[in-house]
Amino acid sequence: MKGLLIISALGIIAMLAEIFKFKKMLLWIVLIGIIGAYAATLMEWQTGMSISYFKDMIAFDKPAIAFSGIILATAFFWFILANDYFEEDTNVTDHFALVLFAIVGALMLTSFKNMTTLFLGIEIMSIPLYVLAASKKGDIKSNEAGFKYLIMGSFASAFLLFGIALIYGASGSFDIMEIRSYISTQGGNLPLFFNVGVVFMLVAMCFKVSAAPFHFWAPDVYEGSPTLITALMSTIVKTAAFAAILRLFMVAFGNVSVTWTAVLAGVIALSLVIANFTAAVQSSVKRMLAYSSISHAAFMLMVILANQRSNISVDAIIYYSLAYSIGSITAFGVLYNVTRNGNENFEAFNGLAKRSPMLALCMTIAMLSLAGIPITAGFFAKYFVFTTMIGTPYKWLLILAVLTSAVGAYYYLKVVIAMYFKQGHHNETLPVETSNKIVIAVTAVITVLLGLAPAFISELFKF
Amino acid sequence: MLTALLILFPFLAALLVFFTKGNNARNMAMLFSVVEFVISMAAFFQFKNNPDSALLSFNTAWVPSLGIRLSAAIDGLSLLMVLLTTFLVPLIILSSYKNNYNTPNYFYGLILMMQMALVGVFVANDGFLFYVFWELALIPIYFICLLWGGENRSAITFKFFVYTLLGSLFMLIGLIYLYNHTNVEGLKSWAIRDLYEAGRSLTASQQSAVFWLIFIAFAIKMPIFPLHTWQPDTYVTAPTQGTMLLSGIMLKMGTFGVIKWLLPIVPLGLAKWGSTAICLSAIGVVYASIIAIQQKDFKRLIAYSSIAHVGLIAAGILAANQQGIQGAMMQMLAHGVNVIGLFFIAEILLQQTGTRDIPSLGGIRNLNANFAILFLIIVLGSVALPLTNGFVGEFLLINGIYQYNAGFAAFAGLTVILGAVYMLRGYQNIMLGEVKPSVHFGKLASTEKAVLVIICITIIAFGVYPKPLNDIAEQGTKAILQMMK
Amino acid sequence: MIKLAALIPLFPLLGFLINAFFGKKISKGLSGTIASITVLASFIVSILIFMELHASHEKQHVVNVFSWINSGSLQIPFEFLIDPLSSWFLLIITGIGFLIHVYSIGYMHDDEGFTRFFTYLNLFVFFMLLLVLGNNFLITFVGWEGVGLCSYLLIGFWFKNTAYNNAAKKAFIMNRIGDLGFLLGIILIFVTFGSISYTEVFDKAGTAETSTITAIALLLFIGAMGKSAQLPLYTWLPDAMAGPTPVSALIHAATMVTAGIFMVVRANVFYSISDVASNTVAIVGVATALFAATIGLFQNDIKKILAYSTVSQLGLMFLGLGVGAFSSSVFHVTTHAFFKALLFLGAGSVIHAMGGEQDIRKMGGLWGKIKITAITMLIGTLAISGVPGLSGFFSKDEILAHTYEHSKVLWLLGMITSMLTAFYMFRLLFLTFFGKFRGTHEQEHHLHESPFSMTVPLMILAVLSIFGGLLGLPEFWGTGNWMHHHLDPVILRKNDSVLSHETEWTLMILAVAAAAAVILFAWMVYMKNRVLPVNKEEQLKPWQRVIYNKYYVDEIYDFLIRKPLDVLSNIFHKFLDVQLIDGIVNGIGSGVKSLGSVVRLAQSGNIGFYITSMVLGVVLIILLTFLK
Amino acid sequence: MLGYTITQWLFGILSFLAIMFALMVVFSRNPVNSVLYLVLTFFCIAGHYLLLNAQFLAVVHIAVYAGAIMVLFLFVIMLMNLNQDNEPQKNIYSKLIAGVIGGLLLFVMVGALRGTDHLEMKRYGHPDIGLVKNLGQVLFHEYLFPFEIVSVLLLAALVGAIMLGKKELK
Amino acid sequence: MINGISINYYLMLSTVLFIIGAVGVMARRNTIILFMCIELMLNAVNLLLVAFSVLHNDASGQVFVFFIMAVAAAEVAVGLAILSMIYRNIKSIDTDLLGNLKN
Repeated sequence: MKGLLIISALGIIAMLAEIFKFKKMLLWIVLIGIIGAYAATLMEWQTGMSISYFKDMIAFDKPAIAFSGIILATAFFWFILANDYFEEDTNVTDHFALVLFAIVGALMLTSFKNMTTLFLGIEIMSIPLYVLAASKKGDIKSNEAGFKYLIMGSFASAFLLFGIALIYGASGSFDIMEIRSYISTQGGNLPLFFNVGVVFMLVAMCFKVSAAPFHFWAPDVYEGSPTLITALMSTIVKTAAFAAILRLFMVAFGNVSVTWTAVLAGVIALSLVIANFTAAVQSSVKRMLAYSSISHAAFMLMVILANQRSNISVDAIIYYSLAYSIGSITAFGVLYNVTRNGNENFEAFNGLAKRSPMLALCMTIAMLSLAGIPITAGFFAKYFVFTTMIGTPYKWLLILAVLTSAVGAYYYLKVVIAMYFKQGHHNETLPVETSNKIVIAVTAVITVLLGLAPAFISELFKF
Repeated sequence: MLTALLILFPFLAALLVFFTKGNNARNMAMLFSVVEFVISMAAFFQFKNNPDSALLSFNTAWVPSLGIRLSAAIDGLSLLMVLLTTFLVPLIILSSYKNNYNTPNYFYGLILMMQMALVGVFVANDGFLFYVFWELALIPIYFICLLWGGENRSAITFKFFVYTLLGSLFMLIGLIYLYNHTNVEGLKSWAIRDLYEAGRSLTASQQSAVFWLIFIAFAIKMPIFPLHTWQPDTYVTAPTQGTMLLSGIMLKMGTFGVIKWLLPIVPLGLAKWGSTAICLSAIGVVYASIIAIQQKDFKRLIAYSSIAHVGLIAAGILAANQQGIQGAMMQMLAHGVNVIGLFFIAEILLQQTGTRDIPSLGGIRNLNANFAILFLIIVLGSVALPLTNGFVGEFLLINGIYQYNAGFAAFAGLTVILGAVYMLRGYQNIMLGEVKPSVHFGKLASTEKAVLVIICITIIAFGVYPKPLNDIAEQGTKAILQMMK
Repeated sequence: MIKLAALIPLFPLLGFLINAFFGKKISKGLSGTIASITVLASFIVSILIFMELHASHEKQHVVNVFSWINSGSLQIPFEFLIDPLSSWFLLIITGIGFLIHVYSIGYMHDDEGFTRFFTYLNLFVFFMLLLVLGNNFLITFVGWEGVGLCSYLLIGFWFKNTAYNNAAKKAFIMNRIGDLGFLLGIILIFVTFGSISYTEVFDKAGTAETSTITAIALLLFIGAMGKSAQLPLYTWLPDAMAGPTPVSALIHAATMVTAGIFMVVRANVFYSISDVASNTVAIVGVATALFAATIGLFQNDIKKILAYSTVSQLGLMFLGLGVGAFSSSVFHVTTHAFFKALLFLGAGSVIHAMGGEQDIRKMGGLWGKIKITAITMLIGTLAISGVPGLSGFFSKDEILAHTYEHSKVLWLLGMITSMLTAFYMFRLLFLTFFGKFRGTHEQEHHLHESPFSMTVPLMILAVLSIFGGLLGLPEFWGTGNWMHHHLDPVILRKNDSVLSHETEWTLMILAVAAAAAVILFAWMVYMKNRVLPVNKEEQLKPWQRVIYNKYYVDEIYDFLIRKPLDVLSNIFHKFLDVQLIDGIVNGIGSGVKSLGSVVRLAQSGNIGFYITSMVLGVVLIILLTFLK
Repeated sequence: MLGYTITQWLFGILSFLAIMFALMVVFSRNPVNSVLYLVLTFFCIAGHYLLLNAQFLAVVHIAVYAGAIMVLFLFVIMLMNLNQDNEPQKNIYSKLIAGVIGGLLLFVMVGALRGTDHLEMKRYGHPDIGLVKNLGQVLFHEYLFPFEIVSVLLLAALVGAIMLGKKELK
Repeated sequence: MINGISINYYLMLSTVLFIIGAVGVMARRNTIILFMCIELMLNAVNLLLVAFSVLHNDASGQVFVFFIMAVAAAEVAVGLAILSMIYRNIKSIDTDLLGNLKN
């Protein structure tokens, strides 16, 4: 909870930086603030299983703290990457403030206990992102991205709200624990419109994690937004959305899984197919990563589908989020540095191994991780998903996941091939900021370390 | 201890080599691989003295909450495979002495990495660890093929990678399924024994599913008809050292996998589907042999011959009797040595004459008689002439298959004839006859000679006196069969 | 001495190794001498062992060399068996081998591959000795394949000649076809008896079902068909004449090709049990004998004639085996080794004299020029034609007598074969040595007798051809058949003659008369009427042309097997592999891509469309979830 | 009257008007008309709020939506000079599809939401829950955190709108 | 006063309004109208929440409506800011012209 407040305060401090002329120090303040926020969050770990605040509006229980950790860690790396990007830009303070506000929303999504906080969390996270997506003012693509994101996001919010309203209508409460107990007291006699509400919420959440057929915004928005904002969307936003889904569908609606599992299975299958098949024909790396994020979303949704409410599912989704976030930070970090001249196609990566072997190596690690190959974090992430799925009746989904994973390997390797095999137009060394190098290298190392010692993370968040 | 050293040493060596500049990388890699061989010999003698020695195994926790352990041990079967690996890798490195690869540090580093992964696959006693090494072996070879390969390499290695990865993922599913059925005092476990037990507790239909899930991965790796089409292209395109790694050692991952990670797990699945799989293997033997007859590119010819050989090995393994499995083990060793010899010959031909196209070669026997003799010995090993290393395995294999089904044996046994047809045809057209005017062939470099001579000595020595390895293979097979009961 | 049986193959192996590794450093003479001496040493050891065995009561001695292959119940030690059969074959191989080594020193003197030749020859002797010495089927198989390899190497000895190389390859592959049968036979033996050791298997033979025994016997016979050039696997042998002549004499006449006979005799227990198998052997044998003999009538290449004659004689031996006359066949193997080696070496001498010419149409009138060769050749021809008193007469007669006892039809065919044999052999003799010289002046000028190293072996073989018959004088002469007696311990069914002495006498006289008549006829044709073989194929009558072209068997094989295999190979590769299977694999890949290209169209960029799709998704979900 | 209570009449009329105006929002060619129809729709909804005894909400609704948000819309429309009838329209097929899918959605929703008749509002007890006093208590007591955090939301929107709105310095 | 009106009617009314809004978003090209239609959808939800709030005799439903209003205002503010930026760039707010990002 203190973490949430610290981040909110940081956002306001960032706004003030412009006025009080400490822009240069802002990055350091933000980084220290994030560390402080996480330290404050972790302190709450000690005090017990679940701490609720404000009349049960919000609770930092262990999954919440774990997800917050991922979000804050990602944010930490992101700010280092981004500082350089926004440095020339006078808007650095605005950007930082908006991102920090979005993080506040993300943290709320990890810890909400009430539909109100869920809804507000989503909006607090989304609205700054609408702005950020559109933040390249002169670039119509960026404008379009922001616009599409906004319209479709609001549209999805409307569905979310309709769902919430229906659920409220049936249960008479916005509190997820009360909804849970309402479900168990009603047994099998739930009014039909309650179930419709659940499905509407599922649809809205699927939109947020960009699962098919509610994924349409993602590729366009990812492509149009400034690269670093895309990185933000595919890491922090995803993680937060999954934290929310986890809580919503495992805690609140865990007992009506009959209603939503079949739908979810369909959504996953469709996402796997559409995402991987479309990613395979992309010529823009950024767009490819967008589709790949859809496929990863499908993988994480599989854990929800498995719905075992056991630690392994929670573990799995936390680990997956972490692996995916870290891998994405590396990938987007490299992408951002490679595509500074504006070309975001695979050709931009041609000959990168010669121009910057370090970047190429890190990118390779990231790609292998995203493709799920040992000994990277991505492999264990996939492994956990498979493990949770194998006990379910949805074995066909597992086979589909395997088949599409092979397709996934195809497009991730395309990047690797471009870097090592193709001859680039430029041969001079690629200039990369030291700070960026450090972030990219550190995240790549973390990817490998997580792959070598996955126990570390699950031991860390022993549930 | 020794086992851990066998895995760690090439890894550390690879790291060292990565950071070496210039051709020193090659010398260092050579040195390290020889040291690795010495270590494996130590393991060999240790095994001979005391197969249960604590030196030959290690077992520590990795991810305790998931029952994953870093557990590895050398048993008879793995010892043979490890010896094959550690014996071939120095030869493979030595065979590259005439080539000047750019960025040799990466090239040799990757080879050593590959060695690490291969040894890991062979010694792993934990299903998860096995899978990790299995996948890990794919990455160095992918880069070796991609960076130093020939024409059209990106598309071909791509196919290879995706194809094998797909198979592996199915295996992962199968293994996880087994893992899910393990129960060691209420906990799940990845230990191989527990997986065996879990597998055998399944019903016949479940076992069948697991059989296919896991077998597909191995079948692609070997490769078995009709999952083989990645192989000829990849072998032809890969740099020769890569091809040697692929065919000499990596292919054995598949056959090894079937013996250790499939047979004891799903006896009922095997009973139900074994004959189908053997049938495919046997078809592959004849099919690939017939294709090999008309191949123009010598390297492609060997590639197809390799499919034929491995088909026979697979059939023998799936027959699941003493002779079949033991023969497979012996043949795996023999094939490893012979096939890298043949690929090296192809490489020498290409370097000396500028082509591997059989019709445009001819009469090289006139230009270099020693080369002709060495070549011939390797050819004879490959066609499994008695008193060469290929014979022991082939005899036992056909014997094993015969006990399973005489018809399959007679059919697969056609390799005895067809093998002679394509190998002798190739040999004759390349080496014999008058020298073609366009063909030039000089002396062999001393490293080349050394490689070929070592291979030839091995071929004959283990053909005449296979006992040291054969005893281990016999014991290893007995152990596997014991576990299958 | 028997304990030292391993020495016998060891010596030639030693010779092989010395010549292989140091052959280039030592002089030709030394290299040839070493090769010959090693074989001589083996010969001496063989004699000593033979004597010892002959003296001892125990007729089976197993010598263990080392442990070879162990696989569960399958135990295959590297073991030698010394018994009357193997000890006799040892003598033939090392004895004739030695003579041919000596002969080769002269014959190959000017060849650049001199040491290589002796290297191969030593290696051959080594493998041949393994073949006969082995105490289990697999050691025999080792030798069996090994001699096949040496045969391959020696046929293709002059490797620059593509035709020779093809002949070598053909020999190897045809042998391999047989070998597969042999191998499967061995495996069936193991499966049936749990062992492949001779001593154990033959003891247990009675316990197995007859059908199994038949299968084993037939599989083994397939092996024998390949190695001993029987129908339908015989075509390699005439082509094998591409090798240097001593090779033809040693490998393709005296020793290797008789390996099939050896093996059947070794496994006589099976053939005695299975009538089906033994009848098959007899029929294949007689068919081959007759078939090859007819081809021999129209050949003009001196070595080809001898080659077909060899095939024919081998067929005769199998006829003997088929009718149960095992010792008679061994006897014939022995005499055949003598006179056929003699004939080949003589032919070699002729070719040597003619400067490489092999066509008998271009010879003639050599009698005076190369006297020793001519006389020894005459002796050989008389022996093979079954002229009384010479070795061939006795051995052939014994086989025919047993055949008569077995089946009159087979006997008649055998008789015809031997008449044909006599005819073409005398045709060869007359055309080569008598009449006018038909070669070039250069050749005529060059004509000379061969050196001693060549003629001495000829003379020794001539003597053996004359007196070899003493080894197996007919029983009914009351002299006691030594060969029969010697082989008695290794042969299960006793082939005691039940024919009356009168019948035997009649048969013998009939044979003599037939031979005499044929020889006379040949003399009439080629000496008196001076008929010469036509030079052009077109001048032959159609039926003659068919035989002249060897019944087109090679062409038929080409058409039925080789071409289809090549075509099949191309179809498999280009169509099945690349187009179909790989096509499917690649098709999946491009399918993914094209599906991707279709799916990506949904990503139209139009926000209205996106929203519509989302709503459609919701509609479908509700429809499927709640309104089933 | 015809067996219906006055409440029911009011409900019927308001509902009818709301739906009519909503349709007009969608179908008006001129954006200004749409805005005005939307305002009318909001008034109808406010009427419903009154009907439901949510007086405070009704007032706020009018103030916020009709008074603030809709004026904002109008400003923007005027700013961009969009008050014309010749606004480009989607082609007829797109519209048709939209209509059909909308109809389908309606159909399935009606199907899915049926069977709620038993939930009649008979348990209606305190008519004053919609009063400002009551609402304030709930808002500042139970919903304090959301209330506070909405400030972050508004701040973010503010910063965002300003950031986008101000001119690039370069 | 409200007696006699089933919650079902409110449910249906809200649904209809919601769907009209959705159809508007689907069918119109004018961006501003899209925003207005979304507002309409949100209002449908508001109405439903108030109705349920009355049904359950629970004020939290009405409190929720405040939050929705706040969010709607924020969204509109940001949305119109983006719109005006787009207008500055391409002099149009036609959705069909916003199709640069696709496939």
